[in-house]
Amino acid sequence: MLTRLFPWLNQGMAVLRKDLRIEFRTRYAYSALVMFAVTTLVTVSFSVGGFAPDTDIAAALLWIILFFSAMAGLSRTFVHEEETGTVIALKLAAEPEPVYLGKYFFNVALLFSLSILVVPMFLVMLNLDIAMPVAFVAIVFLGSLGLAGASTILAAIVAKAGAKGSLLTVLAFPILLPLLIGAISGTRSTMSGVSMELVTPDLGLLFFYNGIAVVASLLLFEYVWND
Amino acid sequence: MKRYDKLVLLLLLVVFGVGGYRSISSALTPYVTFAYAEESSRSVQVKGYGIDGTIQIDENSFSFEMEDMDGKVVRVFHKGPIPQNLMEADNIVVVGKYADGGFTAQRILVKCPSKYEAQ
Amino acid sequence: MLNQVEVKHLSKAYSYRKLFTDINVIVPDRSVFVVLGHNGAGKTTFLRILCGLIPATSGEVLFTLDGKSLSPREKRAQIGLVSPDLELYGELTAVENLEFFSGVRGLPFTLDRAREILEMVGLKGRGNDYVGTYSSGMKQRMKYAYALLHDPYILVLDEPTTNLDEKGVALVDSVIRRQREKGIVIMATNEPREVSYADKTLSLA
Amino acid sequence: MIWQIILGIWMTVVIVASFLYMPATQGLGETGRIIVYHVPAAWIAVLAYLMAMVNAIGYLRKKDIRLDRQAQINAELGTIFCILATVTGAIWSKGAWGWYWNWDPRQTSIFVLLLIYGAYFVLRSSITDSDTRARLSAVYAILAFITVPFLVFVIPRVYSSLHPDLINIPQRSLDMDRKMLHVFLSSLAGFTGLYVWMYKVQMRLENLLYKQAMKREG
Repeated sequence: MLTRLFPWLNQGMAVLRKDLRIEFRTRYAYSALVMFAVTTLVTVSFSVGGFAPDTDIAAALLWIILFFSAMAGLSRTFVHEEETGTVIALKLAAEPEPVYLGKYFFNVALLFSLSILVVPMFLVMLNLDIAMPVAFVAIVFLGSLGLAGASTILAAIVAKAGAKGSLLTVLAFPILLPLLIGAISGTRSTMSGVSMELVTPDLGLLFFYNGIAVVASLLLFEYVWND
Repeated sequence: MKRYDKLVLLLLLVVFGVGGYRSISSALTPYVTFAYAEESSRSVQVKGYGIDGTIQIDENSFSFEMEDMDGKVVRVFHKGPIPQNLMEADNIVVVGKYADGGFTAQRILVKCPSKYEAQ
Repeated sequence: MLNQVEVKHLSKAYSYRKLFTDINVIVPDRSVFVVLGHNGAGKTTFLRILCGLIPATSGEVLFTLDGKSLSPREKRAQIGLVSPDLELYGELTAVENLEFFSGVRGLPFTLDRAREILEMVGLKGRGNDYVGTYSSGMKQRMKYAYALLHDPYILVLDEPTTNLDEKGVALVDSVIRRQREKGIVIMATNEPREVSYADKTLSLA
Repeated sequence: MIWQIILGIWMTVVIVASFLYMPATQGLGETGRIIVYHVPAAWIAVLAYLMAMVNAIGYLRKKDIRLDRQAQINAELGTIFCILATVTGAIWSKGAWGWYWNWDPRQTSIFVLLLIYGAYFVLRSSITDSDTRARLSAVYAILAFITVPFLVFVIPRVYSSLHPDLINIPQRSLDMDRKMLHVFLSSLAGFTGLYVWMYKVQMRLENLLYKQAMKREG
């Protein structure tokens, strides 16, 4: 396994570098992601009018914004390959697993850069204080990672299905539900401040969800990628 | 992918699956203990059972003592009629907030004994 | 040692429409194999099945190299494809494209190697231009760079001279001749000039 | 034909018996009668979804398009029975706990199950090529079950839920009145028969449509 994992990772990094290069030149996915996040964020901020909402509601709002923004941008790389016809060249040159890994890394990079921008904005615009900053960052980190982990293979499915409108959101929601439940619960706890014991199960859930999503995707990706 | 890679991945899947399964309980079940309710200021669902002979009835409201899953006993206040089978129930769930040593329940759910016997 | 491509009982049907049935061919080492047929006869589909890009309805394609039968993943390393619907990354330069395809195939990449290949396909000096800005003829040449990058044993060409000028056609000639000396060329075409290279032909009705 | 008639009579008898022959339950009162419909519907939903899973894995291994049709039919039947189980469950919950919906783990899990299959049907309807549709929907079904299995099958059984347990675990026995048990088991058998019959009818219909399409295309 290890002897195969390293070539997979190396080739996956080649895919990542290529996608990052294209993204820096076109800002095809990132602009969609950020515009979506900022508009929803401003709407939310306007509607609460500067009052800090309950942590219950704030936690749910944060993940609703992150979830829907992710859905707006994560399928772009696969759709782009299909639309421009580069998918044949890629399919012939690369094995499925490195392609999955490369696209997964790219989506992770995309979501991290989104979170770094959006989460502080969210906290500032809604006047929120975080009682447990370190645990909060860990929750946001693992949550964003999981959003990318489960969505990448779904994005490939959506691209093959002809990239119909909101298909990714529909497909991803039930699969991401355990992750969202854990992330919202963890965010709520770390915002209001509870003992660490109550946050650990949420962190554990997010960690294992990430593992399951990536391993399951690796197992199934070749069936999506190869006709 | 070679058969061997698949086996390794399946094994990893099982490992993560077991881990996830052990950690999901608290995230998914809405039912908590009084200790948790005391710590968090939000509305929660506490599960436990009523203690016989502790019901006190006032106008339009009543209160009773309830033991949660950890064995902690707290008095629960509720406005409205007493639900059927409150004391015979296997389990009850009170939904509300903890404040000043007592629990104010907005609603009470009763789990009936799982015996399917004729009335 | 045995080197050959063997097509066994190959059939393809799209949902309910039959394209071709029971094709049997052996393409020996150092030869050119040409697939003929009018538009829509299934030439492109046949080549794609050969490359392993789409599955056959029944039958199989066996690659034998040094007496050993290749797995689907090993096949990929031995195929170079030029086809009208294959596109390269327009947002990357020619050199970046080659760098990426080397990386993803797990091959070492050097600028010298990229320059050598680009010179061979007649794109000398244009390596740092975006492929998206290329003319259609230059894009076709770039596809040859992509196909020859990993020095494949089998070169699969679908309408090899599309969009090419006289010089380009001469380039294709030399590529085919060179490939025949060390491996196999499989072509789908109706151009008499290219058909004349054929050691073996197959006509799809 | 004879089997359909027997099944029809059987189910009629079960329905009548559930109101007349079966006694009202302790504690639950008259609402307890719904057990005769709720539990078998849930059982068939689980059975059909499980079969759909097996078909999906089988399709990816063998690429036989018939397996995809079987998966689709099983998913459709599973969804019908799952909706029945959800609705009867909500009604029963109103009677027993006083609320239609409480996000009890059992309710959460059945809701997610419905969401997954809702998405599955949306995916199927958005792909026209039958091989691609079969492949992608099989991957989705498997992926959904790998990432959400504890939610659906494990959690409600292990973690605290208000949902009644039919089987008394310490005694490993069914705590049920004899008359009630008769009606309950008959209903279980009847529902299973119903599922098999519906499956066969759907399969025949699908095969006819397939043949017709083959003929049209020559």
